[in-house]
Amino acid sequence: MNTLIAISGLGVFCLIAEIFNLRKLLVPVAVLGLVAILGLTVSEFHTPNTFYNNMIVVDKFSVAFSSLFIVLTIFLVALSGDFYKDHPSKLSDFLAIKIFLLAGAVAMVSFGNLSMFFLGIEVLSISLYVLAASRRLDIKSNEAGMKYFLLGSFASGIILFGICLIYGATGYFDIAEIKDLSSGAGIPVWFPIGITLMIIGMLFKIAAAPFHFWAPDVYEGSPTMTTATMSTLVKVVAMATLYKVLSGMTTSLTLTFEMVIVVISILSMTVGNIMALRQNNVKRMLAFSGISHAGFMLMAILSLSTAAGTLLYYTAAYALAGIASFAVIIYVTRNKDNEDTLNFNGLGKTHPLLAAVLTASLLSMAGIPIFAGFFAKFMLFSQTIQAGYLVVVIAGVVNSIISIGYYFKLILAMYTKEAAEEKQAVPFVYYFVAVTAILLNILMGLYPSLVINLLN
Amino acid sequence: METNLALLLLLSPFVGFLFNVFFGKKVSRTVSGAIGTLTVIVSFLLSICFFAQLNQNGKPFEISLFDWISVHNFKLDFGILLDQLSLLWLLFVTGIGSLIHLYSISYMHDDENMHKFFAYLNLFVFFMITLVVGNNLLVMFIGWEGVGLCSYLLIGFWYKNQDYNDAAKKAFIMNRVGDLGFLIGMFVIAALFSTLNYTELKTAIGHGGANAVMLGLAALCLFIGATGKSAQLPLYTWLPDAMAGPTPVSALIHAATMVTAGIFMVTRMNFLFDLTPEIQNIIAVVGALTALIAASIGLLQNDIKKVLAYSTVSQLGLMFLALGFGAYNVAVFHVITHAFFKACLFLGSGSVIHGLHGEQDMRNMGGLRKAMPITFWTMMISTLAIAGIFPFAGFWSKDEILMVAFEHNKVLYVIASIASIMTAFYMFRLMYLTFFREFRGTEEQKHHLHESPSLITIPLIVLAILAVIGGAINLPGSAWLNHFLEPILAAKHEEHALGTHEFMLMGIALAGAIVGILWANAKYIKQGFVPKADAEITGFNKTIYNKYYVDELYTFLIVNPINGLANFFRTTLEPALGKVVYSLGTAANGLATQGKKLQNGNIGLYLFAFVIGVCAIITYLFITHIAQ
Amino acid sequence: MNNILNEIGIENYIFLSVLLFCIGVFGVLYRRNAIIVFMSIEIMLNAVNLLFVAFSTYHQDAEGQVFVFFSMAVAAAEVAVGLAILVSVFRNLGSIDIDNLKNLKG
Amino acid sequence: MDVTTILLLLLMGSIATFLAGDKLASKVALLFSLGALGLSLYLLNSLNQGANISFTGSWIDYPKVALAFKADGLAMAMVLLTTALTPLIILSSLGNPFNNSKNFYALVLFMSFAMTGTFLAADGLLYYIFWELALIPIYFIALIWGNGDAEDRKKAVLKFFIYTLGGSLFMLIAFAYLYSKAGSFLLEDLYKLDLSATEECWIFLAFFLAYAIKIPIIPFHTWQAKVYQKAPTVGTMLLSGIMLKMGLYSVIRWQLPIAPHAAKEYMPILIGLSIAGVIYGSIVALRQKDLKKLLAYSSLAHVGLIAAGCYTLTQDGLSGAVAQMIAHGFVIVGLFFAAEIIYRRYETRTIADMGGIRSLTPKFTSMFMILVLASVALPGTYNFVGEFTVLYSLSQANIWYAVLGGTTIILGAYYMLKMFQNVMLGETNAKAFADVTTTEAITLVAIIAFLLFFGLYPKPITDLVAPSIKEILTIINN
Repeated sequence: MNTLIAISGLGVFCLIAEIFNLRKLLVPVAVLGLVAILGLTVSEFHTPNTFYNNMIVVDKFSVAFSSLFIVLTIFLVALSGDFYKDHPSKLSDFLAIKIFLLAGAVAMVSFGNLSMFFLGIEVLSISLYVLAASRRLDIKSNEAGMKYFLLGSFASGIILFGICLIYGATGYFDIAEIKDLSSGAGIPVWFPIGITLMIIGMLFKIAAAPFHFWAPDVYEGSPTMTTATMSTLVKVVAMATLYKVLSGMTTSLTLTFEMVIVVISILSMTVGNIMALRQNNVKRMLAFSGISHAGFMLMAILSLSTAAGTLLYYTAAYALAGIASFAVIIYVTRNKDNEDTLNFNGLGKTHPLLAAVLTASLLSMAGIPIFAGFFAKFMLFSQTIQAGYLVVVIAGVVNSIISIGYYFKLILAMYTKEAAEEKQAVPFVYYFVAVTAILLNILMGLYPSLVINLLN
Repeated sequence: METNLALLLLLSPFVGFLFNVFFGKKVSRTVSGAIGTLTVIVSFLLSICFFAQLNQNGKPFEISLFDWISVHNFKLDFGILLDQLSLLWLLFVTGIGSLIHLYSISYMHDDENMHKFFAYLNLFVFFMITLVVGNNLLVMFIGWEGVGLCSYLLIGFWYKNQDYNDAAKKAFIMNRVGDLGFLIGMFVIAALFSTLNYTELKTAIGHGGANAVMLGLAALCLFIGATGKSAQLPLYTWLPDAMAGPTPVSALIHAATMVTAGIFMVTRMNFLFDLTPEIQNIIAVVGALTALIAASIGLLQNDIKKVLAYSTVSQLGLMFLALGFGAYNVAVFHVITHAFFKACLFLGSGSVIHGLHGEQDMRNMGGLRKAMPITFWTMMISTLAIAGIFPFAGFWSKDEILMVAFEHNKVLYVIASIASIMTAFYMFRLMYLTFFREFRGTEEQKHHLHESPSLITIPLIVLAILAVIGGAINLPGSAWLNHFLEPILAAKHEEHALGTHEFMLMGIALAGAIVGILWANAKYIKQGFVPKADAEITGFNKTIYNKYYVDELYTFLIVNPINGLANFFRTTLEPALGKVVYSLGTAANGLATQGKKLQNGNIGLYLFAFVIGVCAIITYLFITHIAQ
Repeated sequence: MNNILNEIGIENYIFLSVLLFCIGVFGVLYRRNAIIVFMSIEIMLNAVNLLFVAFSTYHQDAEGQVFVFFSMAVAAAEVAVGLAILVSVFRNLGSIDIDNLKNLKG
Repeated sequence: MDVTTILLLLLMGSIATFLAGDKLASKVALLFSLGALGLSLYLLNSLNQGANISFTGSWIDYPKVALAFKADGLAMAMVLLTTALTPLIILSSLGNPFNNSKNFYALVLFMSFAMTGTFLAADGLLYYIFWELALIPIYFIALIWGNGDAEDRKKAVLKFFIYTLGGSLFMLIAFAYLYSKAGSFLLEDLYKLDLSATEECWIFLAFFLAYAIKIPIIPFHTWQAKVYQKAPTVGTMLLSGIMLKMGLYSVIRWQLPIAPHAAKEYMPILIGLSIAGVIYGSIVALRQKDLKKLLAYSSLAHVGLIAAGCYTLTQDGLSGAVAQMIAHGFVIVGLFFAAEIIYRRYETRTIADMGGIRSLTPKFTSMFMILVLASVALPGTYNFVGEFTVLYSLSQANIWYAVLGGTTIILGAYYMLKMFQNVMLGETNAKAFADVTTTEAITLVAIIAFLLFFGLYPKPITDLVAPSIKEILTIINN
């Protein structure tokens, strides 16, 4: 709870700072503030608690994920300083929006009541609409914003309908109560429909097939900074929320529903990986890879009761790798008009460190050992096998093989092609973010217990 | 003490090898040659010592040096066994070896790589000794492959000529075919008796009870090995080509010693072969046929060394004939006498070639009797010996073989006799064309005609003497050799009481030889016939002259198909297999291109897909819900 | 007090709002003018709001009605942002036909 | 003092090399690799004195993964193979200059670290991790420092990476499944597991896919020749000398004991495939125009024989296979180095462009000759010991296996001698050919000495591996 308040406070501060013209301080203060909030959050880890008669429920799950979100936001905020340096007047707005977005995110994982959930998801979405369309004069950005907005609000409508049906069926918005009733007899037929609709809404947010179409376009059109936010923070948030919704409101999934998940998971992996093969735009490629990762993460749903830790690990691994790679991508494409792979030619020679980081993060996404990505995948696999869905695992493996194809396309470009322009100085912050993120990732790879044990 | 001596006997040539490899280039050619020769002489002397000792106490000397290979059911040690058989072989291997080394000092003196030559020669002697003295089949196999290697190195000694290299390669590979047989044979034996040590094997097989079929298989495989090394059908074709090597090599390796390894091995394993009569029959038949075919090819060859090569093959055939009848001692007898006169013949031909500066075609020789008398007389003696004229060495040994053949199988006897008549013919043909009538070479060759230096002639003389008296070691009646070999041979070989039909057979053999000689005489002395140029040879002669086209046949049946297959694999199958893997990738890419069409940027479509998804899921849930 | 639902019955409300919702969905799918699409989405949301109220009466508690205020507020905010985006699209493209937004694809 | 020290040393070596900078890189790398060799020899000694040099520590408690390194005779033999070849390979590479060599040598050491780990790991997941780790460095070595047309190379290397990774991912599934059964990845726990017939068969196949691609057994070999050809010779040596042996070693250590019944059931097919590989490889090698490709196919043939030996599931088969692994490791490195020596002088790998070198370079010729003879398993070389034992075990299983497998000694002699003749013999080559330099000579002599010594006295190695093989066989047979 304090986290939520503190974050909102920080957001407000960012807005006020603009009035007092403290732009210079903005980014450092925001980062420090977030670090402080991170500390605050972590301190709550061992004291589960509820606020405002169950509007907010702070438990290990919410704290763990909130901390992850905050960490990611720290990285994103740190990068924004350089990213928006061309129009400093907007800096405070963007920072504020990002931080409010974080507030929404935290609300989404720590809700105890569907109204809180709805508010959280809307805060998140609306801030994202703004960020997506934030490059006002860029038609691509506009289009991205428009697409995201239309589909997003459509999805919100569906979610709302779902909530409504659940309320109708149970008469409660409080998920604890709902959970109790859900198992009981005589529950009206529209209760499962309501749940399903909510889930579909979340599936849209994590861009799982067939609700994924928006992702590539929006990722490509939005400013790279926003893309980074979407593909790391938002995806993780949506996934965590989906998990919380399901585990929070139902005692156990029906077999039929698990079949739906299986199909969607396999579909997303395959579509994502196959489509990514022929992309030349890096952001678009990562969008598709994100879709496939969504498919992987959906495996966690199949072993609902035990997968929390694994999910946390996977999301963390994925998001950190994503941050690291986006730090590089933002740097490389910051004064280009497109994000074509060509821009990465010869990066290995001009900026060996950046190239190395990007390579590492791609390897992590591909699931090569010692990078966290490997363990993430492996644990999902073994859990899914224990849950008895070998099919999904095999599909997953086949897909990881395919995924090598496009991840390595980028690596090949960096190391075998000749550089177009000679190297220029890199602002320290890029190195900082990229290296820290990837080091965290590798650390997780070497000591997976650090993260997994949090929720087991 | 004995152990050290034995080791010295074994390693002395190896030392020579090492010396010539590392310092041969530094010292003068004569020195390197001398060292090479001395090391072999040392082994020779040591063999004599051991021989003498054996004659005194009569018990073989066996030691195991160290454990070598061990597999689950037995251990193989690296051991030495000096018994009657191995010592006999040692004596003439090292003895003739020393002579030929001596010969080579002068023969190879003008070759820049003389030290290499001696290195290889020493290495060969070393491996040959290993082959002979090993106390189990696997050690023999080391020597077996080792001598093969040396023959490869020496045939291809003039490595700048790719034809020679091809000949060398051919020799090695054909030997390898045999070696595979040898290996399999060893495997079978090891599986049956879980040992490869001769003495243990002898007792083990003596107990009997082993599966006859497996025994037969083992014997057959070993014999295949022998056909490779000893140039029998169907693997004999490498030996004539092996004449590409320097003449001393042909004398030492491809006439006197290495090619007799097969006979050595069969004699070693006589206790095995005695139990497998079918295989013995095969051996006999193969031997006889080889003798006949090789002899018939020899009739028309014009290259002096080729003639000798084919005569070697046919003589080896006769030896195998004897082996086939279980007359191992007879075979050994012929091996020894053959070693004497064939070595002499080769060295003689070498001396001729030396005299004519590398000319090998008999059509360009003739009338050398005056120019090089020693060479002539020594060669003449050996020729008489090989033709089987009384009382030269060859007479006794060959006659024994024929007698044995006569006892066991009349058909083979006839074949063998025909072969030896042919032998007499082509050997005298060789003599006449080379030494009689007038010289047919170029003028400036005629000028330089001269007798070879003494280093060449001395070995000739020694060998000639041996070719005369060599028969003494196993004269009917005394038959020292038979008694000497008795401990080795499992089955007792019955004595020939010199009865009437023995004498009759001797007479027939002698008569046959003389027929052959007269025939040659009539053709090449009386008519003065000189073989035609290759182009003019026609009809069946042509077939014979081209060795019945056996090489061409092998090329057509085996070599070409393999190469064709190789080409097919390389150019077709490999890429195809590669494509299979790639095709998966291309398929995925194809899907992607289709997918891109679906992702057409139309919001309406996206929304539609969304709604479809929702409906699909809801309906599915409903259907299943109702189904429950 | 006699509850109006006892006369009409909750299911009719549900049917009505589902109907409205579907009309909204159809509008979103069918129309190409961005404004109209917005409106259709609003119809969807309001259909839900109606249902909320109905349910809250049915369950005899106010939470549902409170929630309606939430959703209205949210919808309002959403539309505000949406319109802002729409304006900038119109400024760049000169039209608000969503079929013209096809630059991002593949 | 346990085996982890070797791993640490190699890892530190890799880092140190990276930090040392391009000037010193090669020397530092050489130093560390020699250190590793010394260390492993010392450990071997203490193992022979009965000390326990294995190491087990906990790493991840969920899922239960332990840092377990089992150093029995077999593992130590392979570790020694790695640590002995690495310095030789580095030594051999001193002749050719690499740009930013610090990365290069760091990768080389890192790879040998990963491979050592693979040989030592006694915990499924740990093993798998090392297994995959070994793939990354070779990928970059081949990609960045490779030769030939870049596009072609990229294709070949990417195919190699995807192909091998694909294979091993199925092994990963197998491990995940085994874990779900055993609740641990520890080798002994997996050995204890008794699986149903169908389970075993699937597990076996999953492993087989991984290993068949790595070894490679036909028809999974298509990546091999091209990668060997394109990779820098150092990479080729690492691949053919050590990495292939990872697959074969894993067959002995993991595949057979975990799924013995399946192994017994499929034995004819497996041996058949392997022997088919022997013949196929030899025949394809006959007509190769590129020296490195020819050697690649020859090594395909040899590993085929080794694999056949492994799948006989007999004492002889396994120990012979191990002997042959080591022997082949050394000889193939030597041969590739010979090819490299020629390349350094003539800038070509096409056999047709060579010939007539012998008269120019007696030393090199003799060494090359000996290597050729070793690779055709002439008695007296260690290769013969291995080949003999393997063929013997095959003949015990079925005489025809031995006959067909034995064709390698004929075909092998054929293509190797043909190659030697076309490369070295014939009319003296017009181009000058400097005889071997000191470092080159040292490398070759070391290899040859090893092969000859153990060819005459293989007992030490045999005795080293025999106990562990017995142990494995007991597990297989009950």
